[in-house]
Amino acid sequence: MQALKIEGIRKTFHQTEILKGIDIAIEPGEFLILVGPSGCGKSTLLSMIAGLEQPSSGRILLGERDITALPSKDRDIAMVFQSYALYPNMNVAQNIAFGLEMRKVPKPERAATVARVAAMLQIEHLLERRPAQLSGGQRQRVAMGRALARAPQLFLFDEPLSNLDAKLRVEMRAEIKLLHQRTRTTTVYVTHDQVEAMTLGDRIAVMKDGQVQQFGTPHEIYTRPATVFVAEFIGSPQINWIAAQRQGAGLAAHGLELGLNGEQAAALSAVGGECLYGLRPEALQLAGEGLPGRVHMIEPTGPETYLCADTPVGRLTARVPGEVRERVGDAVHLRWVPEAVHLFDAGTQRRVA
Amino acid sequence: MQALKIEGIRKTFHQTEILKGIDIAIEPGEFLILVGPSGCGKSTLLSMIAGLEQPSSGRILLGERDITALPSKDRDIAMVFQSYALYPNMNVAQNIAFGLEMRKVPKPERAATVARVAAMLQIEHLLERRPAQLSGGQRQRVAMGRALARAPQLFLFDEPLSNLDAKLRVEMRAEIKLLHQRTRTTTVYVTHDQVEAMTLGDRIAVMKDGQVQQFGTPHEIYTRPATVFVAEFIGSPQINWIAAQRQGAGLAAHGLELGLNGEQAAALSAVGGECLYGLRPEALQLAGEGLPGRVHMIEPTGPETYLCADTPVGRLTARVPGEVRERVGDAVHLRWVPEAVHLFDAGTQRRVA
Amino acid sequence: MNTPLARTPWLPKLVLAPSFALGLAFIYGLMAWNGYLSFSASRLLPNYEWAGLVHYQALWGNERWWLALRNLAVFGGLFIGGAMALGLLMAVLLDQKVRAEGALRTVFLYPMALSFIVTGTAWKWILNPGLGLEKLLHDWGFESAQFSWLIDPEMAIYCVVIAAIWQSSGFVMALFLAGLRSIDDSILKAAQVDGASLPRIYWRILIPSLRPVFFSTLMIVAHLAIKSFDLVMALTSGGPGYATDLPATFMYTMAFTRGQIGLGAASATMMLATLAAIVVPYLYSELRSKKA
Amino acid sequence: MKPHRLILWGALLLLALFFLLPLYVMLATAFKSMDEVRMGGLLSLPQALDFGAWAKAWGTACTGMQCGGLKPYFWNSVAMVVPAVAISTALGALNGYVLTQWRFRGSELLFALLLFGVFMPMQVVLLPMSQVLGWFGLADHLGGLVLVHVLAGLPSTTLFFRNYYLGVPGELLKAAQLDGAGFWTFFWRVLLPLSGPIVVVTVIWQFTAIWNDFLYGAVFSGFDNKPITVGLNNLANTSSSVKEYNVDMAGALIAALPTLAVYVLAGKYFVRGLTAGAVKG
Amino acid sequence: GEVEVLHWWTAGGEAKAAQGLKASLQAKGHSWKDFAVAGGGGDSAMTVLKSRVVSGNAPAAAQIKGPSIQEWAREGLLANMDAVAKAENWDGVLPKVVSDVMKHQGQYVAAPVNVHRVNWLWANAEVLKKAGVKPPSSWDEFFTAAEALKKAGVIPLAHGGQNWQDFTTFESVALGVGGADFYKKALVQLDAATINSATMDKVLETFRRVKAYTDKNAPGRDWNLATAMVIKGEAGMQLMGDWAKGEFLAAGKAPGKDFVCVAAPGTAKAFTFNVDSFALFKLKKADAQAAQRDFASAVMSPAFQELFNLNKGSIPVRTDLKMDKFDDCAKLSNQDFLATAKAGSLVPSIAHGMAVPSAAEGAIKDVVSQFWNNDTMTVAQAKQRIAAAAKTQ
Ligand SMILES: Nc1ncnc2c1ncn2[C@@H]1O[C@H](COP(=O)(O)OP(=O)(O)OP(=O)(O)O)[C@@H](O)[C@H]1O
Ligand SMILES: Nc1ncnc2c1ncn2[C@@H]1O[C@H](COP(=O)(O)OP(=O)(O)OP(=O)(O)O)[C@@H](O)[C@H]1O
Ligand SMILES: [Mg+2]
Ligand SMILES: [Mg+2]
Repeated sequence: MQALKIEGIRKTFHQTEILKGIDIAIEPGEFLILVGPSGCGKSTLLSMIAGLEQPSSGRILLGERDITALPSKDRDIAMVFQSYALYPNMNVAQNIAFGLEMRKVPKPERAATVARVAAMLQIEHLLERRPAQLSGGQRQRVAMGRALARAPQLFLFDEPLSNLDAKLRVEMRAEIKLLHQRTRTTTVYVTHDQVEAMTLGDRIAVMKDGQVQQFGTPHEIYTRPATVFVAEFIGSPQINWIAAQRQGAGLAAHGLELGLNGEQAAALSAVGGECLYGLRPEALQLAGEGLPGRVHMIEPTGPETYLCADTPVGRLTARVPGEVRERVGDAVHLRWVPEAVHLFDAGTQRRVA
Repeated sequence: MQALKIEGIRKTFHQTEILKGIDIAIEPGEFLILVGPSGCGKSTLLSMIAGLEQPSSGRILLGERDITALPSKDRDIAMVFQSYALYPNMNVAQNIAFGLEMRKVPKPERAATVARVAAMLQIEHLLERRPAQLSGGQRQRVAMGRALARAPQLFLFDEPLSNLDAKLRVEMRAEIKLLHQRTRTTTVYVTHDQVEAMTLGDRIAVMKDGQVQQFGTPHEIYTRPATVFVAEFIGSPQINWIAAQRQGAGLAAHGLELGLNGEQAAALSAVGGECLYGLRPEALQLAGEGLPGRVHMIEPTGPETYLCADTPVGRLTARVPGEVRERVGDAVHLRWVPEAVHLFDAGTQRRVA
Repeated sequence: MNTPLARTPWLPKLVLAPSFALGLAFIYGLMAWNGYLSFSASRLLPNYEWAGLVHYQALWGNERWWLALRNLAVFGGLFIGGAMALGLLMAVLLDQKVRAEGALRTVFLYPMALSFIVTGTAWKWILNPGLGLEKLLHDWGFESAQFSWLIDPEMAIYCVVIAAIWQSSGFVMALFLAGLRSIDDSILKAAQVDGASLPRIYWRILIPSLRPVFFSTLMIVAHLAIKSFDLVMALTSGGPGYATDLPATFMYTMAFTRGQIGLGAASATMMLATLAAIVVPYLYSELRSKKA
Repeated sequence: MKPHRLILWGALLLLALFFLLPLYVMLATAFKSMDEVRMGGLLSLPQALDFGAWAKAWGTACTGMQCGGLKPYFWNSVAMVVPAVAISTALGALNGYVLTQWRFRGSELLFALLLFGVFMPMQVVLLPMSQVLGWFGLADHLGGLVLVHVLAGLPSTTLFFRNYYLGVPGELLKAAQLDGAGFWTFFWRVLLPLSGPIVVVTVIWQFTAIWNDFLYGAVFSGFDNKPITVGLNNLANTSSSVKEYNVDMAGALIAALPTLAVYVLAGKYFVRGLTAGAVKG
Repeated sequence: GEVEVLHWWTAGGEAKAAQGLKASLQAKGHSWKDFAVAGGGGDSAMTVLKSRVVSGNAPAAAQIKGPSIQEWAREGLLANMDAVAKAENWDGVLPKVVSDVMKHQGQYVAAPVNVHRVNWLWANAEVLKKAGVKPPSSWDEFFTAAEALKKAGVIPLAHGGQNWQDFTTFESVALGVGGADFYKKALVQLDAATINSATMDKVLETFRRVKAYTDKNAPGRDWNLATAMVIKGEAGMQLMGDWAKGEFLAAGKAPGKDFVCVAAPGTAKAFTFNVDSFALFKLKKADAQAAQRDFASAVMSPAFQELFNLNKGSIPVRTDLKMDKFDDCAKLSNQDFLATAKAGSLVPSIAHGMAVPSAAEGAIKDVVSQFWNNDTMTVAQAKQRIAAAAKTQ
């Protein structure tokens, strides 16, 4: 049985098709992450699950029930809105308790829940304030609190941590993870942050222009991106691309042969035209020999350093731990193992191996 | 000669002291980063440099000139506002060109500049749109464009990349860096993002509650944080703390002796009470022996994995490259070298060694 | 507060100066002038001879003045309450995505466009039992129907209230509708997800969120109530008898029809003083909260 | 249709009826002949559309010793209302600009003082204002009347613009200053182009207030610039001879046409303008 | 020169009548500036006049009547017209009661235009015939007739419940019940003893009885709508000034045949007058002063008096004019005017501001209206309050 099943959902706003047939199904207790560039339809999809927009076609099932046409107040769903959507006329405590009140939870129980949630989100001292008196990060935590106060069948989070500073974000992420591990409530979570996506999700759906590009576990998404877009979208600094041509049984770029393993070489035969040879920055190592290059830019970030080098096959960025001795202008050599290579058909943009 | 010198700046809003005496001086062409938690006064300080707010006391010098009382339109400063502050009635091209027009730059030259800046920021296709028709990230780029169109004596950036998605953020960061390397315009830049702070800045000022906690190069800030606050604020995941007591010439926590090098041991003598023994996650390695622990949580982020283990001295997070074989509940050993340790006086919160 | 530096710090003040100087002179100069007249011996025409408190004494003992004040309380209360309630109701109804919203909005709003010189007669006819509604009901066979407030000294003031509400509630509707529309859509969605039904969403969330709009509207409606003059003149001329006299009509009648400018000025001063007592604290709190 | 939609529509239509009734009475009467008015019921439909009353009210009815109908008054009103609305709106915009973007010590107090002025009953003003206008030689002069309307409208226009400009982020002025714009440049190039909605609201408000005003119009206008309300009053308010209700009503509707047109045509922008922040307060 | 004239003659007939005046002045080379403000029986015009005077911009002539002329003159604002008056022998052609009103300290400061008789009773001839009654000539007869009309199913007395209409009825009752002397003492001289006399009780009681024969929808009704009720036969009679005649004529009714005009019950030997007049303001410019004098003389000229009053329904104020062109009602009116002027029963109408200073007049009207509208007020209370109101300064 699936906890949430989205079947062929389409949505058209004023003649523009925003969602072009979305199919996603997750198991009870799973944590689904939606990622994708701004405007790809993530919030729209969440709205439809919550019953705030009607799909133009398609069905949504929650457990066994078809909820496509059910009014949102009868779906047992809690949601954190991207724009917070706090009730401006209520203070923080009332905001958090409102959903419980609507569901006729008795007063003492409501108070206890508010206290628990506030402690978890570190907003106990703000309970009496109105939303207008809060900073952006504080508002976002209240919006979270409003959802977390309930014990719904499904949680929907729309970028719930985007306005917090790094330190707080890490703490909140851990809280969400713990909460999910404890309650095992099925969750759909939208984020821009790769670390959130990778660390929180059981499954990730990468969306682009109203379509799901890839749907899989974080590990699959990172290690076997299905399309050029997914490979580029996940990973920072971005994956390096080398435009490569077939040369005999292998591949070459600017006359240099590019290493492949057996599986990759075998898969190559199916490709007609050019290939994209992708190397994640962490796959590149500085070495005594290998692809020669000249350091173009060095960016130390503290725990690691991004090193950008001009090579015969183009500019490549490497991500190396700690600090580096090299200086801008120095000659370096880059090395990688064929297993770390992501190979794509430049025509179809799909993964070859 | 200093390019920008801030001397004893204080600012009081309605009886609350927001800035409590800031002293910063940077050389011509330097890139200064301001970081600090939300509400610590970063934007207020920028406003004062720009002449948009009057300091309650103190002086600001730009080159040789005392500009404390100079109206902002005579200061030759360009600024990117945290809230964008785009002119809603003008389209993107007009927004970018407005500052040039005010300075009586001839029309063809303005058009050329707009084209150049738009290309750099990837917003050529948006030039005819009004701000209201742009997404958050696009607006932020226009705000950047407005500053970059000019060639001022000083650039001020207030979190200019915060609303971009990861991919775009990396690209923009590189553009800013290249621009700065080319023009060498003195710049003050506020950010929440550690990678930005570390990669862009020549110097970083870490602020807290209206005071500068530490002012130094990124390398100094990261490797020799002056206070507990700085050590915690920079670095993600956050630094691990072990509360330690003096034991003989060394330190111990929960009866376990903690390793120190000679310098640290020597410095210890100055400390009266407890110490905080700080270990950054990347300083911890999984090893066959060392501090024993049990895996509590594993967070793979793709290029690396955060491993959280319960040990006799508390819960410690390690940052290890690639993926790990260990599973939650497994026994592990953690090892580190004393050189990687940051030692703080728990009483004064200041660095010991 | 926002105090940017300017090369010409005097320029903003200079720009403000002429209209404020004129405006304040106009308002307070004339108030002072009026205050002085209330202590003078003015009768048919202004006369600057000092007469002390006689006009206030006369006012104090004038039954018609007390009736006018009582009427203002009744009229003001009902009119302000009624216009706000009806305006809010219409705004909520129109907010339900009705198809003909534009047309209905215009229908509700148009009375604001008409002066009472124009509509007074129509209302007089409609409310007159022998001509208007009552007659219509009789003609339709409801012989026992009675609607004769206009001619009943006890009830005539309520007719004034009805006409006043008719005139102003459309404007109130526009203000509230605008307020409702400017509330972030996602708040409504959040409430739906929280399980609230539509009436509850309005009652618990949307209407309470209109607080600032309530204040602006109150300000506008209150000043309409206090200045209501055309309305009474056109509808009842203060009658039957002087049953529907309001302070504004009282003042006008005394000062201009009866040649008792001093008494009229005294009534105006009393009115302004009462108003100041109500409005000044409100303005104070309003403007203070803006700063924060 | 679902039952609650039915209730909704029922309520809306009832309300619409209540609001339209006086207009119906006026229209029906204006299209009747005088005989029909005398004999027929007030609420009955006219038997035939009789435009006679309209023609008379516009062109030939006597309003004093001239019997030229309302036509000349109509144009007098136009000549008065245009400058009065323009000036009071412009001043309101400037005041609102300074009061929100260039606050100085005491500016809030000044504003509160001015705001109290909206409560001043207009009757109080008549005599002193006449005297003042007399001193300046503006009595019974179009300029004097315009001045009075501008002064009387100043508190409300300032209030409208101030509340609207409160919603303009302060950073905008800062950004413009950094870009090198001064006091006037910011107003012309940035603020004014943003003010469309509030200008609509203010203009409508002022236009109806000034167009419909009778008292000031009667007292401060001169021989050849009396506004239409005075003409209408002379037409409709004679108490000592035969009344022609159909002409009165037609005249009333003619007098109301411009304001009605403004509401019908610009009503949409009115609510939109209010939505855009005029009432956020 | 130019004459600016402030008036409230805005209705068709009046305006046409006044055109003659304008033409005759233009013939003398003057220009006419028309300042008309209608409404409230001249209230609005008075407001405008005050403002104009305060602004130092008084018109040459303004329609002011009754004691108000004295009030304005006392402010020293009116011009002396004795030169014209002497030359044209105004004293000779005007009844003294009228000319006294036009004078301040023995000098003419205003010129009268016309005389309205206020104490008229209008009746629908056919309705009376059906009910089998004659137009009443006393209040007793009135009540008998009213009773008969009531039985016949018509409203006996058409009334408009407005302040001044209430008072029109009241003064007709007072004149009819108390007689001219009582009227003058109580309501013109405001003599406290007379106000408190038993006659006043009778007047008030009668007044209250009259109300019983009006319909309950009267409050707020304009007088002409009341007249229309008589015309349509919904009501039998109306107490109203002679301007009501215009309504009958406009509806195509013939005097004497379709409707009758008689003096209000018991007042055949008396005449409450309402004289319209122009007060003449002091002017600075000599040519304007000349024009003003020509204006005054034109107002009093026989030609204008005749033309104007034919149109207006009133009668000329001059006693030396032929009445050939006038209708029967007007002839009767003129006859009574001349007779009562001699007999001393020509009295000013209070309802129309001819008798009492405006402050006291207003206060008394307030009480009378209250008494009319509020049935719980006793006669004694009313009397006492009228006495108090009469003291208003
Ligand atoms: N009510 C609407 N009317 C018209 N277009 C809409 C509406 N709501 C959303 N859209 C459009 O649909 C597209 C998807 O919007 P959506 O909010 O789902 O994006 P998103 O993926 O959540 O983006 P972000 O990451 O910026 O939040 C956008 O291009 C947006 O402009
Ligand atoms: N105009 C003002 N009036 C009163 N307090 C203000 C004003 N502007 C800023 N503050 C206060 O000053 C403090 C510093 O604000 P500032 O905007 O400089 O913070 P910041 O460091 O830029 O924070 P963030 O990272 O959230 O942008 C905050 O506590 C803020 O509430
Ligand atoms: Mg979204
Ligand atoms: Mg800031």
